[in-house]
Amino acid sequence: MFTILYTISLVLALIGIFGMISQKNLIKILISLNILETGVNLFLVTAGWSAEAKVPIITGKLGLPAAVNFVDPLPQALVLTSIVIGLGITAVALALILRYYRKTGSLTLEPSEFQAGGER
Amino acid sequence: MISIGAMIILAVVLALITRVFLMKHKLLSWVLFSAYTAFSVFVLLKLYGNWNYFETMNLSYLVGRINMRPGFLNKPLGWFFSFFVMAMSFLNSFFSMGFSKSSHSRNIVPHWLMILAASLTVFFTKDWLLFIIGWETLGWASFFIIMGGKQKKYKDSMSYYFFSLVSGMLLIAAVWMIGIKFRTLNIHTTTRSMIILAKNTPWQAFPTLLMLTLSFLIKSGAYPFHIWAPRAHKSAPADFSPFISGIMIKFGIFGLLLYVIPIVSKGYAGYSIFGMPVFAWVFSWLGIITSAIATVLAFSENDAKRLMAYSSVANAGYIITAIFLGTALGIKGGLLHAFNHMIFKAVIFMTIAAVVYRTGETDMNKMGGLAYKMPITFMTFLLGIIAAAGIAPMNGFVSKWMIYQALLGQKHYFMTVAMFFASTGAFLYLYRALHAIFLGQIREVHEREVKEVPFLMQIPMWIGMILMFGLGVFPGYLLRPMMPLMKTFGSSISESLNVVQGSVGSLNTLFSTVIFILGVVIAAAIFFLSAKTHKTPMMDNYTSGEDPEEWNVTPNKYQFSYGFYEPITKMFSWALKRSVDKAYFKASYILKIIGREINMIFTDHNNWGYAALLGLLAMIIGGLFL
Amino acid sequence: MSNPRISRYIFSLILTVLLGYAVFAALGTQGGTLRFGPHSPASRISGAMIEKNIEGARPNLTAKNHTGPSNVNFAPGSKGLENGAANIVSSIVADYRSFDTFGEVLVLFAAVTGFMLLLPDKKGKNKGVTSEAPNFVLAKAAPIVFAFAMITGVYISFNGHLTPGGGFAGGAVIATGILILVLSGNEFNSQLLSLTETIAGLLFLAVGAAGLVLKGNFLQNVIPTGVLGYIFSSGIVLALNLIIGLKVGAELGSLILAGGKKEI
Amino acid sequence: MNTYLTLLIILPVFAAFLMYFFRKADNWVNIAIMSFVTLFGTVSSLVMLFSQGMEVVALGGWKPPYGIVLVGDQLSLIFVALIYLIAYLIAQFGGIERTKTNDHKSGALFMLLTAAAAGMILTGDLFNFFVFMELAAISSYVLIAKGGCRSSYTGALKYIFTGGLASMLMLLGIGILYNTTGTLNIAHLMVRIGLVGDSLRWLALGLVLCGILLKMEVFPFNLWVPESYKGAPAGMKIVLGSILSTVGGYALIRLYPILIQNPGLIKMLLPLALLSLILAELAAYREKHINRLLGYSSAGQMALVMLAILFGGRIGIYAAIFIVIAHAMAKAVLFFVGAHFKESTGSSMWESYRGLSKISPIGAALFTIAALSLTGIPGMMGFWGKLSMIGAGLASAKYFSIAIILIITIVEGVYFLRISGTLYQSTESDVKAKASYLLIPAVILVLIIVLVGFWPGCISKIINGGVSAAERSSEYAKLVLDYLL
Repeated sequence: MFTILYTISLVLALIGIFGMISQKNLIKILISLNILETGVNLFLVTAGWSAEAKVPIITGKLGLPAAVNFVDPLPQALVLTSIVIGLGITAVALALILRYYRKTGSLTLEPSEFQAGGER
Repeated sequence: MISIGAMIILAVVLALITRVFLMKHKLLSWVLFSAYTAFSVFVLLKLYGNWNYFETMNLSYLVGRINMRPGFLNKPLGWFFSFFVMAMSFLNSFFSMGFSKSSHSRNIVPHWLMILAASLTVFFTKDWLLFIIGWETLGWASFFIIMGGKQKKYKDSMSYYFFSLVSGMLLIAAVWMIGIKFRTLNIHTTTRSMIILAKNTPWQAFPTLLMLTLSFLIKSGAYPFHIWAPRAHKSAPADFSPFISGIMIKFGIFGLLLYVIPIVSKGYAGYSIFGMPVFAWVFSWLGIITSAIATVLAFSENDAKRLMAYSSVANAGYIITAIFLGTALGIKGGLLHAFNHMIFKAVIFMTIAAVVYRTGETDMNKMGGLAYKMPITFMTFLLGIIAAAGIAPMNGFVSKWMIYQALLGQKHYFMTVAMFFASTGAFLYLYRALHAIFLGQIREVHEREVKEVPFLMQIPMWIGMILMFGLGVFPGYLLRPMMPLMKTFGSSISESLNVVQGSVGSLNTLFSTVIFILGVVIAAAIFFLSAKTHKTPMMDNYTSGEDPEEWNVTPNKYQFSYGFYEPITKMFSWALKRSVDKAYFKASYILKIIGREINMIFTDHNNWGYAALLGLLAMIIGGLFL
Repeated sequence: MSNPRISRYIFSLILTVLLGYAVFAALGTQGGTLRFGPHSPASRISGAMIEKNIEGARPNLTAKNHTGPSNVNFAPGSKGLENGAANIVSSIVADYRSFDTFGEVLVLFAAVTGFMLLLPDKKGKNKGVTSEAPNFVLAKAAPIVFAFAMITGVYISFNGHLTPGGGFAGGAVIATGILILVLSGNEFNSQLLSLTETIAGLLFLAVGAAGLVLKGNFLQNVIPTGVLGYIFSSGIVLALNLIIGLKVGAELGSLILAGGKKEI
Repeated sequence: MNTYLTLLIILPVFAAFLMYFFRKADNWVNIAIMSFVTLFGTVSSLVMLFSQGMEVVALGGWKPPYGIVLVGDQLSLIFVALIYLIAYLIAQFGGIERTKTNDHKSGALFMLLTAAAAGMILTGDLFNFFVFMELAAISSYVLIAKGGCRSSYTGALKYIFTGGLASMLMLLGIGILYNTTGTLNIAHLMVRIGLVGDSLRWLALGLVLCGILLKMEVFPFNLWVPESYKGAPAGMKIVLGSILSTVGGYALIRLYPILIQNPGLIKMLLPLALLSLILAELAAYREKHINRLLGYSSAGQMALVMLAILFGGRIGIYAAIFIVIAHAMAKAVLFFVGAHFKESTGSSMWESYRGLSKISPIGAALFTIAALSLTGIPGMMGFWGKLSMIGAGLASAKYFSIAIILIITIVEGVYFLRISGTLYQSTESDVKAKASYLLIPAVILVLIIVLVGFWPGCISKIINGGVSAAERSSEYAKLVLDYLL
């Protein structure tokens, strides 16, 4: 089960990486970045997961839980942070892409005509 | 007691003052410069004989684990070099005072003072760290003087700076090899350790010695690195060229004598050839090759300053050969020649500067006949080239004679022959320079405008003439004070005023001078008794009946010495064709192409992902599987 | 291969596969499972966090496994815990690693500020993104939904330390309400949102500074932790969750408003 | 002291929030706030640096392995003081564009950037480092794009995608490290890193290094460098060159005790750093645009830092710290003076700066001194860094690398002095010096550079303290983890 979960998350991340380097369209690159991010987040959450363990909330039904009885809550907290960071990056990137599109009328990064040090 | 550190700091402070406050007052800054150099000469004269005087600066440098207090030590070798630096700068300052015209760069004095501070540091330092500091300061300070704010001179000054950087980097690497091996950076103690190391395990000493030698040879303009010399001399302000040629080229010689020669001559136990370590033998030959190639290059040179620069390179070659022989006589000859060359080459460049001052030209094909207009300059130049060619009564003769003696004493016949060739060549091209500039027909423009330089500028020329002749007749006046210096190289002969000891025989300079003067008297008698000369118009001679108009030659363009050594140039064209210059240009061109290709990596905006992923893969896969 | 696009794909594929191979090879397998399979939190620092016994726990720094002493009764109803939040993730987010959350809030703040800075600075109205005017029912119903969304969001923030949820989830729900409002053509005061955002940020700092002033460490708990399982139980966690909810709601709302501006 | 260490991060954040209330006020209010905060940071970090050894702050009152700690030892305080000094100069002397609208927002972002840089340096927690890295990254994306020309957007987009890729890989690495060691605290990690198997450690550290090398502008991760440097507004160029790369260098020095346990990784990083050095400096050799040239030069210098760290040993770390400091100062000077030249001539191509020494003699002199310092010429600060570095390389018998470094130094010297030479050529022009206030910060920095150049003893003691803090990992770990007991 763990192998499957890890594999899935890593494959998701690899798909994201493949998209990021194979695509030229800026929006597609951004989407690929988000896929990569999801994969990495999944990987982190998987790191604390255990089939037998419970949700890390102390409720009345649990009685006296030992630490082993919970899934690891720390990666979940990390993923919460990382999701917000991903949101921030996506927002800024979208605004940037919009700006770039307004300026050049293009959605791919191409060098302008006077390039290679010749441009002012 | 005036300390060496205080003198260095004084020079730096004066440099700052002249750079910041006295930019508009050129004469005042030259007077300050002159006063400083005079003061330094005075201090140095007081220091003479006070060997092993040392001082430590109240600063501590911590480089890695090596904690050091920089300090200065008065040794004969450093004393002599710094004395000559200061004395020549002092002489030069009079010249520059007269020379400073309105177009003259204002940057010279502060940077020159920096150079003086750096050279004092280099000559007196106790440890390698200060040596490096001084060494690299020389580079950029001279860069700014040579460029002098002129756009067209910038490439030449850059080539000088490039070689200076190469030399500095080699020096740093070598010094660290020494520092790591011996856990100290003291020059004098590491010399002793290095001698022992070279005796026992020569291969361990080899890389360090090689790097140091190359570093110093670059500064001396030895063969594969000689290309900066003509360019720097050509571009430098005319009154700075004497300093470059006289002094700056000698810094490398100083470095060799300070560290390399004692080790190589005293105990280098590598393979030996003809009774010499291969290391020294190779570099002796390099000296010969340098002088031969510089001589050949000088034949086809039309620019007076470039020609003299090649001459300086050739002389550096003699000195390198002589000191790498490692015998006491060789080192003595090399040192004497170094000092003599300082004098006569500085004087020659001053005369060229005087010509530049009046005519604004350095192209020899556009000059001629200036002897009538500038007699003092002509006299000085004549004596200078006699000295440079190594002819009897002048000082160059004695030192060259000693070098030949040293070569023959070691039975290096091939080297002697090769050196004779270079020396003869020197006579040829120097004579041509004399003729092209001062003899022959004077150009109309010059006829009208040119006159002798002002007296202020003549002072150093007169002194130079006296020195050249005086030291030629009585070399003992220089050799006697040099006795403590020679003692450090293992020679304890007491010198007399006019008799020089060689390996094969001895030379009485007074006697040879008398013979020479007799010869001159006889020649003059023949000259005055024979048929009178008569003046011919310019187009009447040399053309052998051909119509000069056919070749597009007009009186203004025509010059006797044009294409003078065409046959010799043709003879050596195979050597000139494979010139090192071209290799350097090619390398710089290739560097530019590579730079552009690399720029393309950065300007293609779609490969960042590939690059990042490849980098990651390189790290991970390399780490995993290697 | 002549088509640059296809060769780009193939090259990318090769690189990705290589990377995947390297990653999987490095992870390695042990009898069918990846080498670092299920770990109990006990061997990690989170074990001590679950036991809420940080001050007493002393990790054996070199041993591979360590277990903190579990001598504290942390069933619901226990008092005097160092951190009284029932939701351990919440207590980590808002207490043990609250400085991370601080940074995270700042990241969001920076992103929103940057977003507003980068968007073309035209004076558009917050009139929704559709060109058609919204119909009557949508326009009038949206504020009601907005009110419910607000209530839900605040509730989620409020109960972050007891049930799944917390400031970020609550803030997102609040922002959804704002999105609905904007989509239905209603106006919303963006200045108010900016003000809320700033004030929430300052409040966060104030809570942290209170810890700094009163207890000597930034973001240290200054509020009594109460009884596990009760609403006012977890000290700083509740306060921070509320502030984060407010801030995230305002920030995402500003993002929506700014992005939804009709651009001329 | 505890309070001051926290305030180094908190105060800029407070200023960032505060700026909202002054959005309608005159610009000088914002500038006053920013300069006050950054000046306070400079002074207090310097005071802390000179007064005591090590300070650990447990945020939230949680003990080190569990909560997040701020570690103020000699090493981190040097770097905090450095970045605060440069941030102060940027804030005070108009590095941030003053004319544009939305100024309070870019001011706030700049403050966040400063806080993030200080946080990255001070934090003792790997994930917290990541969070602050992202904060710095997002602020810098926006501030780069604020330059408003095509290359600003191109540069920012390349940066954002490379940065996004690298940071996600770094997060993956942090996940793996947490998974195997069960901790995120760097000090604790140093103790427990041995628990990770060899190949997994390589993978995890390689992934973590991605993010750090991106900040350090090392080759495969630095393709965004030229465009970003070219397009960014004046102040942001200095932030990129002097603050962000400095922080990257710091992170590598801090992680050195962990890295040194992987000979394979070091073996792979050395060629990478060499390649980065060669490519960056050769690209700069050809470059005509001054800002892109300085960007390439930054990449080259940071590659030098990386090499010095990889050479290892006490002297290697010493050299790395020295080069980072010298580079940050000299690069800030170059960018300030470059902005002054740009304002005066209206052009960014260095060939059009011919004869500027007549118009702005101080500017030309400052440029030359900073350039010589970067090359490593004696009398300037950079010399001691380069000298120590060559010593470190020869001591660890990396002769090939040393040869490359020496050759590349020559290239560097040539292209820098080429620009200086251009400045000192005489020419006729009717250009007038504008925006001369930009020279004030440059003068301050150059005075430090020259002072240290002639008397390195004045800071070598502090740097040696930093070296000890960086090198003795066990002591660091012990101090951090036992601090509150």
